Amino acid sequence: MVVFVILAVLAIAGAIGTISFKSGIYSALSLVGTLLTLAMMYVTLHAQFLASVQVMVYAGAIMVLFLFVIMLLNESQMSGADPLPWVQPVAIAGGIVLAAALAFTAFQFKAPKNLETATAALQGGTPGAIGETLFTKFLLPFEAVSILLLIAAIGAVSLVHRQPAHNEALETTSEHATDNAYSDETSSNPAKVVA
Amino acid sequence: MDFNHNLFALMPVLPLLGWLVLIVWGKNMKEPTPGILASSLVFLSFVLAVVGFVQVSPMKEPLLNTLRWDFLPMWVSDAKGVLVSKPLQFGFALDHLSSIMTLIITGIGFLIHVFAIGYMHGDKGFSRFFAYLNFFIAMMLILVLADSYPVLFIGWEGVGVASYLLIGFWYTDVKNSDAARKAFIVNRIGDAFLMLGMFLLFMTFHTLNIHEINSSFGSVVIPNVTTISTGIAFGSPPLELAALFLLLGAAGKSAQLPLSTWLPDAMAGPTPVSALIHAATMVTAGVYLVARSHGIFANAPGASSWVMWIGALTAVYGALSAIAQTDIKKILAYSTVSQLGYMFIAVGSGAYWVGIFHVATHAFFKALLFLSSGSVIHAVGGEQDVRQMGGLREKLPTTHIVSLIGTLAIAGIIPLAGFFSKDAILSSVFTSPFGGDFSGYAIWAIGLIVAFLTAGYMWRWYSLVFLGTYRGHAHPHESSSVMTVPLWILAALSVVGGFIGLPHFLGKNVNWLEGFLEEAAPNALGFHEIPLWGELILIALALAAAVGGILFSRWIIARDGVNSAGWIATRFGNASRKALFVDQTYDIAVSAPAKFISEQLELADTHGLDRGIGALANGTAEAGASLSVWQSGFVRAYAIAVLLGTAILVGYLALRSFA
Amino acid sequence: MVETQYYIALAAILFSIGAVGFLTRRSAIQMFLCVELMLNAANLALVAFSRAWGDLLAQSAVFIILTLAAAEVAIGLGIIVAIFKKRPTTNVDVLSSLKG
Amino acid sequence: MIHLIIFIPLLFALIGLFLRGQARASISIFAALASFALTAVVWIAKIDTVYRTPWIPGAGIFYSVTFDGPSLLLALVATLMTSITLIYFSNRKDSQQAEGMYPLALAMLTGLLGIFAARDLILFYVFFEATLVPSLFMLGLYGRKNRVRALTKMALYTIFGGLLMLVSIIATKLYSNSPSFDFLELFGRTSQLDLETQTWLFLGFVAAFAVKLPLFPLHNWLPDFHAENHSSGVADVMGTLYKVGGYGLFRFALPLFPAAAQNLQWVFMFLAAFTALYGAWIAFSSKDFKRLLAYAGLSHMGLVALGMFSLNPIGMAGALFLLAFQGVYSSALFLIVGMLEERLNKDVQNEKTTSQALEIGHVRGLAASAPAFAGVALVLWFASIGVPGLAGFIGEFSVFLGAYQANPWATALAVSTVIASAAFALTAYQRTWLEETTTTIPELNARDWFVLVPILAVTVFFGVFSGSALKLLEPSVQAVAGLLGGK
Repeated sequence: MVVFVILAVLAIAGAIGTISFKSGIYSALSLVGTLLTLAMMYVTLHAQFLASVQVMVYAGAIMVLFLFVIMLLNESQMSGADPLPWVQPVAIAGGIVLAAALAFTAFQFKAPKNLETATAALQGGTPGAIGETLFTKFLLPFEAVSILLLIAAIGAVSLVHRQPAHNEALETTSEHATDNAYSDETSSNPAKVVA
Repeated sequence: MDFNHNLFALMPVLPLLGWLVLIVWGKNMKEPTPGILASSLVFLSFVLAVVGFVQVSPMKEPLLNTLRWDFLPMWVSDAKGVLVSKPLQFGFALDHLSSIMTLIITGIGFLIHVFAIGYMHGDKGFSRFFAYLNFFIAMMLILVLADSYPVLFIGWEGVGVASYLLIGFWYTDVKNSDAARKAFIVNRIGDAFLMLGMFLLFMTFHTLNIHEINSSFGSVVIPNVTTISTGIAFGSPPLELAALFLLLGAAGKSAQLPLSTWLPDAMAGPTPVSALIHAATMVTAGVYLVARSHGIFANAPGASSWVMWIGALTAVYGALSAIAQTDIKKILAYSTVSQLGYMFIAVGSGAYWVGIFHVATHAFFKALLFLSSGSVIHAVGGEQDVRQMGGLREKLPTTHIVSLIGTLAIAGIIPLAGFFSKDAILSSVFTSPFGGDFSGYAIWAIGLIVAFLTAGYMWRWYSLVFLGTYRGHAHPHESSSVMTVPLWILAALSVVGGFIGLPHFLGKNVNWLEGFLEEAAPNALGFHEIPLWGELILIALALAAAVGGILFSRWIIARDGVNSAGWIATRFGNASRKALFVDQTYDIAVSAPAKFISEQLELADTHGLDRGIGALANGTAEAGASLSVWQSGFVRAYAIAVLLGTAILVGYLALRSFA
Repeated sequence: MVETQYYIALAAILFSIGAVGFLTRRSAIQMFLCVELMLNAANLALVAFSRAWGDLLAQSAVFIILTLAAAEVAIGLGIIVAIFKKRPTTNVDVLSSLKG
Repeated sequence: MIHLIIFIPLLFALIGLFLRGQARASISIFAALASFALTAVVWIAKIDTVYRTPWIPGAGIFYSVTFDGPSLLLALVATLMTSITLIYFSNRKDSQQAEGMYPLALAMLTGLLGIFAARDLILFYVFFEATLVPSLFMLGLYGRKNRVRALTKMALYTIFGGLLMLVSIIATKLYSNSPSFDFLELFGRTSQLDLETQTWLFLGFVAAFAVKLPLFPLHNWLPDFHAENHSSGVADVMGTLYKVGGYGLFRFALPLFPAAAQNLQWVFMFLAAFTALYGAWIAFSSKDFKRLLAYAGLSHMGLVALGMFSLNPIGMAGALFLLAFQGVYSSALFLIVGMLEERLNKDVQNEKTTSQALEIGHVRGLAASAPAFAGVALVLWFASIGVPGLAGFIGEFSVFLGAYQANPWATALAVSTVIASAAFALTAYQRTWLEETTTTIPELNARDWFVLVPILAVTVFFGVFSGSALKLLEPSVQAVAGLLGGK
């Protein structure tokens, strides 16, 4: 029970840090901290393989990507006044109400079985057990996810792909051309359009 | 299709063919050929009419044509209340009454066609005129030969259309077109009432076939005894109302009092038109309708007395307005209105044969008078004002003689047709079952006064046109033979015409017409007998009225001189010329407000309702706009909404489970 | 053994912190971080329930979610970079051309 | 066979889109004539098989179509008039600028034929709304100055009415828990419903049909629709054919809810009679010809509604007859106004700017220079005011005869329209054709005669030999009247 409390406090501290730090890097790093605490929690919840995956994939890969992008853009601090000043207090109030309500309903939850017998079936969340369920019950989602990753990769590439120099001109003109061509079409004589 | 049944049905087809031919190829026909073609076709119809007359006179039952087809949808519930479809057949029927009418129509029609060839000489629309005349004859024949009310209605409105076309023949003049339009609309008012009458008849008798309705009354009707198989008692309310509707319809067509303003304006048409349509045939359609539905009127005492009273009032109104007219044709027009009043008195009194008798004789002498005034107008180069005429006795000898015969005939002088028919009318109203205790004699008295007035204004018409010295500045010449021959024939008919309906005191069955119409238009029951000396007195009084009228008129003209400045200028003279201001009152009371309401409705509809709908539309538009402010474009604003939404929802769920 | 309710309560708290963070921060990337935080809170709850029901299904579901999160981050950052090319700012409020 | 008739026009409309000029004109005319010929074959061969296949089986919606009596008559008139109008339109000089009219008119023809053939309520609703779209396009693309206002007004009225009908269609199916929307299945069940629900469902249907008829309060879109339309009159003709409210009442609303119909009979009869009189009375003082003809049409539709709500077999047969043949002569009057405008060489280029259609009294005494034209116009005007011997009379007389049995007072009010219509028709005719000549116009040429002769032939033939058309209407009117227990 003590372990849980420590981890819980650490996680909440990390979360608050993510949202309160002004600069992007510090908030990203505090998020990494939170993720690691969660990984440890997974271990206490008999999900060792998941904990390791969390550490490797999430904390490792994704957060690195985040830091990389933050560095790349190194956007300056938020300048200018906040156009929606009233958002801050309302958000906090909303968050508190939401947390309280959710926590409250959480405590209504009656455990279907006592924990000991339940955890026995988990075999400690070892990769073997996870792998077995993944490749039997979750076969279709597993395959679908692989395709999803492929699409994500292509998407990311096409989004930020910078055209080579020479068709810079083409791109701008063509874009311009299509715009006003469409505009003349409609305004002059709708009849022509239908006929 | 056997021949002798359908021959008579050919009568309307011939003139219709003539109309079609003249309309399509009339343009490239030289001057007289359209006239000759039209007249010959009408003559052929006349021959058919004579053949039909010979064929049908021995028969008791009407002769039905066999070539029929479905015309109107009609459902009747049979005994068990099951709706069975029995569409109304388009078919004709010839019986004694309609054969007489066909003779009059085609006979007089033919004479007027011949006269018109001369009269319309040199007119640009020569072929168009004869096309319309033929169309009119065809429609009038359909009206007379119809065997059911809707088919009669085809002829009824058809002649309305023909009179619209002919009155407005010289359409380039606004006055003529307006007169034509007015005639058609007033006729349409009458037609509307006639339609209502037909619907009520269908509601009570479940059939619109004329002979079925008439026969359903049974020939012998004893007053206030239910004898009608359809359970319609003598004088029961639906019957009275239907008869009233028919009366109003007839009044519309025969220019009786409530709807009489269109006939004088109809004089805007060429004179042969006035002679044929507005004297001899069309205007008598109303009388024919009442005579044809004798079953209904014989069993509707209230309505019949209404018919008599309307006839009497119109007769007086017509006579009074005819006295001071200055236009040669207007005098005759008001005289026609008055004579039609006489005919309504006759058919109202229940003696339907007398009505038809007067229709026949009136057709002769009124057509004669109109045609002679036509030849006078033709002679003096289109001048129609009586005050510019006079002294035409020497210059137009034949027209003068025939006009004299016509004037004496209409006045009712002893040997001529007018005397016999007018006397028959007066005696029939005197002894009419519908006369009640007082109105019969009152109407008789009015009739006598009108006889006096008729003689008066006709003599004024005759003397202003033919006696004294010629006041006009044209050089009148006698009309060509093509115009005078019909005049002579009509004059002969006016003289001989009276002998088909001799009065009773000369012998029991000497009156041919009454016997002939015994089945087709039987008299209503309950005419009281008057002794022989009573009849003689009535005849003497009638004759005295006629002669008195002529003498009085001669005395007035001698006193005030031919252009009779004297009493014409008085208030009475002015009122008479303006036809007792009936026309003006109608304009003020009916057409002006109707036009005003129509304009207001139009404004209200185009703008009023529009703005209302417009307001509704803008209302919704504004509501939409006010909502769009919320779309501020700030992502975070949307996120807040999502957050608050979930917070509230989860909070509610938590509380619910708790409470 | 710690009861499942506590884990769920913790997940709820983390989730609402993430939500608040998403709303207060004005930089696109930081908002994205908060989204990741909320996602992980959900994962935590899933794993807690997996233990409660003794069923590995939930854990494998979390496994799938992880890969999903990875894809999402890739695309999300791609978009942020693409927008950055157009207008050199990641301030969300400035990017409000889609107005009502 | 029936689908050929319904969908040929649409098919050729699409083909026509790819063609230009004379090719498109001839293709469109061929399509209209083809569907007319096929309909005539169906009439002669008396094919009245009901063709029924599931369309959306889940929701119980079937594609069931058939051409029985009244729908066949209306379909014949619709196809005939469309082909005549397209032939007329190809003769006009300005048909190059408004070439879109051909496909739009054909699309509308398909919609109309669909309306007449549909037996399934949802299919009927689909065609009912689908026909609106091309008519809005015609108004929007080729209308006059403030055509957009007229367009939105018409669209709002029709769609609002249509939605109410859709609600009651669905409610009918639910309440009567019949397996499908097919009329024959609903037909037996709905009459058992209690009066209260029947009335609400009935009102839903009547709302849509009252807009389409139109009846008094919902008629406001009609004058603007006709006044703002293209001067050639093609859109007006299609608009006149699209007045299917009366048919809808007869086919769906009355037989499905007999008790409600009888209960509300006197309300709608007075409303219909008032509409007839109101239309005729306003027509008397309308300023321009298109608006005058719109109000005349409104008056005719008032009479059709009177006939339908009389629930009397004669009245209903008369209403259907009037509905069918007013499509012939009223549209012909629109064409004549179109010819007049073309002859008075209203320059078509600034079509969009001329706010006014041809004013009455603007030109006078045209008969002097074009007597034949004046004659044809007079015959059509007489047909429109119901002079016997022409097709208008049969319909009007039977409507009045039937309605009088049901409600004499409403009919008396309606009969006065006979007088009002004579007044406005002759005044308008006189103002333009008679009186002293102000302008001369060229006489009708061979092409105009080619368009007008069939119309005149139909008007005169069915005015006298109306038996064949009545035979068509008899069976279904007998069935519906039997159900309604018409007096």
